[in-house]
Amino acid sequence: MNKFSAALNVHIEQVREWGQREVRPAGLEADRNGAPLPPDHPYFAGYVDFRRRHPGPVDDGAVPEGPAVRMAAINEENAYWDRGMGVAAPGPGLPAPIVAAAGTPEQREHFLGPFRGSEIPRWGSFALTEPSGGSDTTAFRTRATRTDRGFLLNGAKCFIGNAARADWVLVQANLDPDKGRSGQRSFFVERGNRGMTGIKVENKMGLRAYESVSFILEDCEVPRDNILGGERPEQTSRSSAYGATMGTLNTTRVGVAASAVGLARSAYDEALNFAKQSGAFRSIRVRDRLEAMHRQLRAAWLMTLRAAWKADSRIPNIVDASMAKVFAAETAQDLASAGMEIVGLEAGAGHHLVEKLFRDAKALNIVEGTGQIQRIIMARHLVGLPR
Amino acid sequence: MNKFSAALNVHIEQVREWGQREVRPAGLEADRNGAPLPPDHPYFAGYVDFRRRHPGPVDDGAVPEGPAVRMAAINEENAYWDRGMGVAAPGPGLPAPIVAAAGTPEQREHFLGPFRGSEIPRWGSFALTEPSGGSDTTAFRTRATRTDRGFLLNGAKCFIGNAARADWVLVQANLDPDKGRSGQRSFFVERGNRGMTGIKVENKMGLRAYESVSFILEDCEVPRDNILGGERPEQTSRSSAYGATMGTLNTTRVGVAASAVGLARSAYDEALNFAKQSGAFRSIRVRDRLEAMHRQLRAAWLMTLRAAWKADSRIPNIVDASMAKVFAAETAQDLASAGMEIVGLEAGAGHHLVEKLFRDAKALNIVEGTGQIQRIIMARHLVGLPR
Amino acid sequence: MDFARGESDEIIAETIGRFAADELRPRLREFEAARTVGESVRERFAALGFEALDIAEEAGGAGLGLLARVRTNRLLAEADAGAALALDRFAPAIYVIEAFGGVEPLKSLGMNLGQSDLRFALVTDPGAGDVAGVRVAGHVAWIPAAPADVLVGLGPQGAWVLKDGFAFEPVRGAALHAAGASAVRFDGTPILAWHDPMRAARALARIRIYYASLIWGVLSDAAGFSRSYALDRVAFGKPIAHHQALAFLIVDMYVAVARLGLLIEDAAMAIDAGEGRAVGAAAAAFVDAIEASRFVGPNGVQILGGHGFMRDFPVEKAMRDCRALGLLAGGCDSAREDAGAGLAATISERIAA
Amino acid sequence: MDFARGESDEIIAETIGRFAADELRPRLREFEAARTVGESVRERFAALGFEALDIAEEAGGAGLGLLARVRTNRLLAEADAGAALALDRFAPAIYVIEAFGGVEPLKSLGMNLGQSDLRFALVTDPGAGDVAGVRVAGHVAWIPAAPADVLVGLGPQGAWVLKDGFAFEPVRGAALHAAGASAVRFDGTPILAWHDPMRAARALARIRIYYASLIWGVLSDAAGFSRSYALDRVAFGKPIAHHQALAFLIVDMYVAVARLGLLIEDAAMAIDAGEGRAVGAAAAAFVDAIEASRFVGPNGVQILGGHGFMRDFPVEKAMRDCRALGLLAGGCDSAREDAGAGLAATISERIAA
Repeated sequence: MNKFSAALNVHIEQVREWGQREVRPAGLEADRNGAPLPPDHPYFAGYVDFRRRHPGPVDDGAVPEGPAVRMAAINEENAYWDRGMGVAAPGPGLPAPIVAAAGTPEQREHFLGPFRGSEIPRWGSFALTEPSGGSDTTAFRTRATRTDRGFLLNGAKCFIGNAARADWVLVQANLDPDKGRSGQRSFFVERGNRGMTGIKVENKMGLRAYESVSFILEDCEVPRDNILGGERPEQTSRSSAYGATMGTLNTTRVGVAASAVGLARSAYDEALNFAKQSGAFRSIRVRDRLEAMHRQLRAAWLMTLRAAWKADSRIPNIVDASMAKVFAAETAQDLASAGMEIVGLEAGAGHHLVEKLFRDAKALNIVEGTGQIQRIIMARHLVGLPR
Repeated sequence: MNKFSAALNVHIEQVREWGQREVRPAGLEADRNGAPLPPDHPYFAGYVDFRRRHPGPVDDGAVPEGPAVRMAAINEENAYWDRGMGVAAPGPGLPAPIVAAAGTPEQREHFLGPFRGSEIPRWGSFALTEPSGGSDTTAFRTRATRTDRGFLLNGAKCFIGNAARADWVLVQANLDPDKGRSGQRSFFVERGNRGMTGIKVENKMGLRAYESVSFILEDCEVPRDNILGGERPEQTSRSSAYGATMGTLNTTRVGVAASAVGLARSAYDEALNFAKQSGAFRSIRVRDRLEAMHRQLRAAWLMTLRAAWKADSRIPNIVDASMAKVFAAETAQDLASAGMEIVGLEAGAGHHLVEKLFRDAKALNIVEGTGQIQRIIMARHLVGLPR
Repeated sequence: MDFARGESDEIIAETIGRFAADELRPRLREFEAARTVGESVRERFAALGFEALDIAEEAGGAGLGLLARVRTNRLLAEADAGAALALDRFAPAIYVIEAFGGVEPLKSLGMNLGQSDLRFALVTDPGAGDVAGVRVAGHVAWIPAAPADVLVGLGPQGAWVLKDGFAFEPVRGAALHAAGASAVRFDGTPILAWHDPMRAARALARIRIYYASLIWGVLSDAAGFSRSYALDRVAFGKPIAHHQALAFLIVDMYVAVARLGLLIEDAAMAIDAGEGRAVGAAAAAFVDAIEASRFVGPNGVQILGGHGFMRDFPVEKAMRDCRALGLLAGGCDSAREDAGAGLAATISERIAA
Repeated sequence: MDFARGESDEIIAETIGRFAADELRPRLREFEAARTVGESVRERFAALGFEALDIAEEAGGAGLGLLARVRTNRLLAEADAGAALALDRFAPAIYVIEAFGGVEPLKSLGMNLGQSDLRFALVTDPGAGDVAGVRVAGHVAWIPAAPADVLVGLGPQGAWVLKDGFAFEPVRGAALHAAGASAVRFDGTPILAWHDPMRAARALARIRIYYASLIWGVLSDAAGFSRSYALDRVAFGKPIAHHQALAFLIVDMYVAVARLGLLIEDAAMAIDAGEGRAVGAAAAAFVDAIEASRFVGPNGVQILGGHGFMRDFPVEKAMRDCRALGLLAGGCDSAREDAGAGLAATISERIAA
């Protein structure tokens, strides 16, 4: 079941080869340093080169799998080698589809254009979360006010990926607080804007390979052209289609689920490898633990693939996507923890990969909607839980 | 830790001897019959005789343990032999302390008196639960209305223990619905009252040794003297002390917790015994399962004893009592289920005690406040969860 | 991606689903009391033509494979797992005979699978594996079956088939009463016997998936029924399903059932495709079914509160049925052993590629 | 009933609690970065007089027993488990020496326990148990300790004491950094050595309870800290602790910590009383500590969401510390083995009488 096409496997094989040779050592280096690799680290130039040579299966007509399944397959393999380096990868990142869907033609050209075919590493960034609220977007306090020349942003953001090295950060702020959540708009804050201050790279338990940044917006001035979609965005057919799709199909959570599966698979392989080399595999207890790990891993991957396949098949997948997200994230955590136990004192010494995975894994049940939020989403659909 | 005094152990030993010889066989007989033993079954006369000869440690000044700990110790041992027979035991039962605390002197004499020194089995019964609501007492719909001669009760009750054989049932009904919950009063409905109709002994999964009865109250007339505490109850020092105590100290839940521990211990003993006799004890997997069972059992018993000890020491024990209740009930369920697995096909055949315990155990996480309700009680105290 | 179901899958699902809802579910307690579904129900089911759904065509079946069977089993068990067993006169015993290539020899012995009153039963016999002609003897405390005409014994080393020399004795049974409940004593000379651990393992894999799929159905119903109940039942001013903690429990039960279903279908496909991982995957799915039973079974009752404890509702039966099904096929621990034994080869295996 | 605490218990608890809150907790990350609590903190703790709290009086300790020690450990570990280890220069190594009656021989070898710069460390050596004079050699990947003066090795068969012939090499360490983190290589001739499996088991029981009580403290803090956070943090119009599902999670974490504490104190009392069940009870409590860690550790982080993942809050450290503590004393599986081995005698034992 669920075997990939030969064409997709070619791409996966490229990611694997690159991951083993470059991504994992770079991720370990960043973890040892306790800080992300600097933007001018040769890894990033190498990454840009790799992606130019191997653009991946996203636009490859030869791959029969749909886009969500392709994305899941690539994410899983990437995260197997290092989840943190995956987030640190140069590119417009998370906001890319948002800008592509909701940006004006000029914005798409101005903000996404430089990434196309760029030979040097560039980053984009998306700033949503605030210290006062993670899941509850109604609690967000960042405000935008109109000025003669554009907008003034005031507020604070935290846990923002790659924000300190990005060419621009797409910042969510409320332009019309009276309207509540629907007053929220997005603004491009370009690098060097002096209103973006107090930039601090957070000291995290794990996933130290990418910057999680907090910053303050203090009368941060952005030009009028920097509001996403323009002052009065047209309901373009493209953006409304995007919105309609988002109502019943979700691929973002599936992508995170796939990454969690990759991390979990890595922990499983480390534990099994250690058990076999140390002879612990002969212990019934160790084998039973590995069996439970393998089973949970398999279930997580099947859930993820089914959620992706449904998205590609235009079958509503909201429950599937949330289920895959929370289950895969818990799987990553459980398997890394069980892996610590199997590897034992070698893991305690802090040099073994499984110890890093143990610190990395926890984040996956927090980002992109915590386990609690995913359950709320599922409960809305399964029992009509009121908001 | 937590060894009992020699004096209390004498009482426990009497219960054990009686339990092994009489209670367990009677419980099995009832289960096989799929129905409670009839009130004139010799077991009940024997029980009355046993209690006359061995009144238990409740009023025994020679036992140094406090009343809650004594009760827990005896409940645990009773339930070890058969939880259902414990509920089926003749006596005023659950309403006894309520009547003793809140009844008028005449009511105490009239309704409790016949039980004192009675040589024939008699039962009392307490009717609170309704088909429309278990935990939510505000949803109770049974109404009492005043008449010239007393009160008319209308409504329906379910899961009422021993109600079909009781001399009287103390029925909860609302005399003043405008006042909400505080309009609730209790009424003695005596045997043979023709307004108590549709009496049905429920067909249960387990605990078949006692009657769980549903009935309808249809213009059920009770005399004026049958309202508990009289028409306008005085706040007697005794009843207000009872009420004040109930606010911070709880022993009812501790008593159920102790019964759950007794049932769980029985399941553990059955499983261990089978494992040793069959040779399965040599299996690491079976031994690990027994270890987890034993550990959970021990923790449940220590929780129960601590909650009882706090009650006796007048230390607020609401959280402890709820914790013991839910944890011990879950322990009974878990251990009976694990016991099924260890006993295997012999359990599947339906003749082994552990199979009966598996059916009996589930009720303990439902009666006297479900696991959910206990967690709500604990959450109120731990995080101030609003009602 | 093989998540899609074909048109014939849909037709089978619809037909079986309707039969289960109309013929089985309403008579749940009646079958339980009678300890049989009765001949007329059996005949109506046989008339649907799905009796030998997954048995190879050369053996007289429809040859639709195990995947079709697990989906069918799930639907039948959602109505009544005991009835599902009662309706399958081949029981999983036929998998043993098929694995050892025994359908032809059966015919040569005058047994025709098409014979509608010919019933098979399966027991576990650790000693199975000698060649034909050697007496076998033993006692099995319980199988969820009424007396059968052919008794098949399976052990890790091999299997045997008895036509005589065994006796069924009725027992109370903990659950699955519609299928009957018997202790079996055997002491006879097999008409067929094989020694072949590999084939024995393959037969056991199908048997485990067969029972796991019944558990899947039972748990699917327990989760679904208790969810519906929680939407109807009001406490503290709203449906109990809208109290967040219970909503999360319902979600987690749903996830446990979904997880189990994915593992079962995955293993069934691996068996149908003859993949090397099939034996391990089937054992793992059976373990998962038992673990899911521990969680979903009792919580189905819990959500109904006192009502759940009464036989007026099906959740208490579900709790007993899933627990009892997990005792079959050699039980949990031997499955865990077999699932673990296959792991040495899994390192750096791309999990889904 | 022994649930009551005496007056001296209360005084110890108050003193230790104040020290932990004032001296340890605020400097959590400082100790972690420095990989030591530093001499001045160590001296202030020694000045409180609880250093050798549970060591027998004849050996120069206060002789208050293991129960007092576990309560102390819990309070210290609520602030910082690594610091708790750093403050105990006897580490659990002294239990080995005590179990084998080695305090007198130590003195005769010129080692005085009162010597404030004499530090002990403990390693697990499966080969321990030969008599004195035979060389021992091995390598242990990690212990949460800075270099020590005396190295004690313990295995199932016995134990040894090395004064020379061992080397500490600093390693990163996964957690407990305030205590230091070292790999240890030993190759030398013990000054003392014993072969006695019974005594080895008794020493291991105290060691397990020692580490279990540190886990208890870590989890108690993780549960308590995240509960407070959940009361402060508002989402969707109310404290997140008032969302029912999170309230239930907080309750279940509280129960897990309470359960663990009861089992630890029960085992400590059994050890202090010399009961036969002590070895099994201690092993079981250690297993329980590990199982509770799996549940409470990650959920402490989860309740804080993104903040929990940051080193600005102590919950990520708690998750790492409890996980690392569970790797010590031979780990989970050997404890499970020892806990299970004692069960054969438990049937019809009156559980609490």
